[in-house]
Amino acid sequence: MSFTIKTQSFEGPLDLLLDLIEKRKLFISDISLAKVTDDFIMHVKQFEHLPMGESAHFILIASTLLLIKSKSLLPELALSEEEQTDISDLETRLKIFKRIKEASIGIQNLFGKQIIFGRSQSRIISPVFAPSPEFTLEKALFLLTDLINRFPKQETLPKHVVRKVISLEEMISTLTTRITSHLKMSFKEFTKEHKGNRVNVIVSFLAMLELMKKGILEVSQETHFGEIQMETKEVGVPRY
Amino acid sequence: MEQNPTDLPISAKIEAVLFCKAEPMSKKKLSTLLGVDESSLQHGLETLREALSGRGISLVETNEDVMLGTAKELAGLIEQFTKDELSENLGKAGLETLSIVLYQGPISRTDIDHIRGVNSQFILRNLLVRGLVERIENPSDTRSFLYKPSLDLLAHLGISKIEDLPSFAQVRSDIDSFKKGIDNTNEGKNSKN
Amino acid sequence: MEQNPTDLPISAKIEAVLFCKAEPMSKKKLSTLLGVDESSLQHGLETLREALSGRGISLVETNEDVMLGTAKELAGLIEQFTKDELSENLGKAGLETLSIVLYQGPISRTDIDHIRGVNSQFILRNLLVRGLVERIENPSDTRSFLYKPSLDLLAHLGISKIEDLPSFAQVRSDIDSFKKGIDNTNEGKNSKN
Repeated sequence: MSFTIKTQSFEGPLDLLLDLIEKRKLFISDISLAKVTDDFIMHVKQFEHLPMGESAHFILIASTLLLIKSKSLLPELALSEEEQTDISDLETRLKIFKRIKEASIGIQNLFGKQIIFGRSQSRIISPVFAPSPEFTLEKALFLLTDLINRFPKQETLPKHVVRKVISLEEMISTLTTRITSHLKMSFKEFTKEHKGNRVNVIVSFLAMLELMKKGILEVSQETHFGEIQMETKEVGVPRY
Repeated sequence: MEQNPTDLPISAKIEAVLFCKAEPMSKKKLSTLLGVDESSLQHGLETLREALSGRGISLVETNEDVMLGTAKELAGLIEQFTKDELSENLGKAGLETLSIVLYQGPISRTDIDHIRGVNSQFILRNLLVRGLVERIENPSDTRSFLYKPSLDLLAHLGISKIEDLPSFAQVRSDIDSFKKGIDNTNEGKNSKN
Repeated sequence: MEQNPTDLPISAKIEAVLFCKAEPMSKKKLSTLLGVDESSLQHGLETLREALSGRGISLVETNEDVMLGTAKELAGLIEQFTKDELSENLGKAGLETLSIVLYQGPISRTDIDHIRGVNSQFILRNLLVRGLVERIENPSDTRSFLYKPSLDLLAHLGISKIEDLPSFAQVRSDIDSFKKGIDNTNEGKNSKN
């Protein structure tokens, strides 16, 4: 796995995701998204040092990818309507983003190449004093106060993004419950060493999914739940 | 002047006023000044556009505004004595955002953020300051804005109206069908394989 | 472009240069710029004069100089247009820009643009024409200007010194701290993108 790509070269999670898909010469679909989920999360791991504002957008996409991956590994997993919407919404957004990126090549080729120049402003101006009755001192102060209040603030993260990111662990734990209900496996054991680190929780979860996929095959043969944990320990947690 | 039997056609009047104004002018203002309705004005603009073909000056137009500029073929000549204030490199984020505004504008910041997957607040502000993008009040929500390409941006791309952008109609219809969940592009056909 | 077989004729080049220049130009300079001799230039000027007949702009020529102007038949229209421009309301953008110049002047256009978050080029021009602001050479950059309120405006507002403006100190410090912020962080970061 390559870690040489600098974080700065991606303008956002969709940019990264699209790049991963295109590198594998895949088309945008739930199948290709499931395939690049691990890669995506490996990249997101590098952004852990970024402020909440910037990493939140990546985590949000990671959570949707997690759903897609879970569904692809465990087709019997039933997704809620909201989860389905998140998945198809991500595909749509990626397709639109891709189309825009393609179009932007054409824009880049035109930009500044054959400029239509306007008329220069003549340097000589003979002003005619023409005040506007609307302009008063009160108006000036009002407009400036309004302007000052509207000055952009640093990193304003929309509330819904914060809410979704914060509920990421909840989502994973619900997913775990749903998947392991018949396997009696505790996800907590899997993740306790990564407490408080969202990306590592995702990584652990993915690892568990992989193991479970293998585990399920065993289950179907022996239907002895206890042995699964033994089996997974032998296989070991994949090292990311 | 109005009584003059040898009165010049409306296209000539438009040309004279735009020449004098030397900057973008709203079509609304122009039609008020000339005392004609919107469709006569648009007709006059078309006549002027034809009259200017092959000439040294050309017409640049958005839905709302119009201005006169030099012919794009002569950019090299004009550059010899005029400085170009806008050509500073756009960067990846700027180019992406500009393309969204060009192909999808007028568009809200929320929608731009949604397409890019990141916060576009500062990059949009940068484009506004450079005069490449303009904002207008959002008719469906007066507390927010919609962003659209400026006349200067079109002029800078050497196109005289937005429809002249490469694959303009195609890109728009592709994006519309993505939004509707219909995928008629190769993307859709191949992904099913 | 110079190698382009569909290159525009010399008359079109003259038209573009004079349009863009917006001031009289000596024929000598023009022929040097276009890389043609005097007689070709004169021939191009004749062609242009014919092409402009019946249009809104026309060629004005002395022995040495040449420039573009509006058609003389449209003098009445242009006069009306100029009058309208002066009596027009300033609009929110104009009022906002004027307020900034009032409280922050002398101030550069770049600073005004950054404070407003949009481009102010055309608005400043309008304020200059209306005698509401004046421009002075920027002592730290002779290629640019600083803008300040005109004496006429101050007298009109009944202000004898800038410090008498309502909440002057507060507004200035609020804006200055924002300016400092963009210089250090956001704008700098984004302009690299």
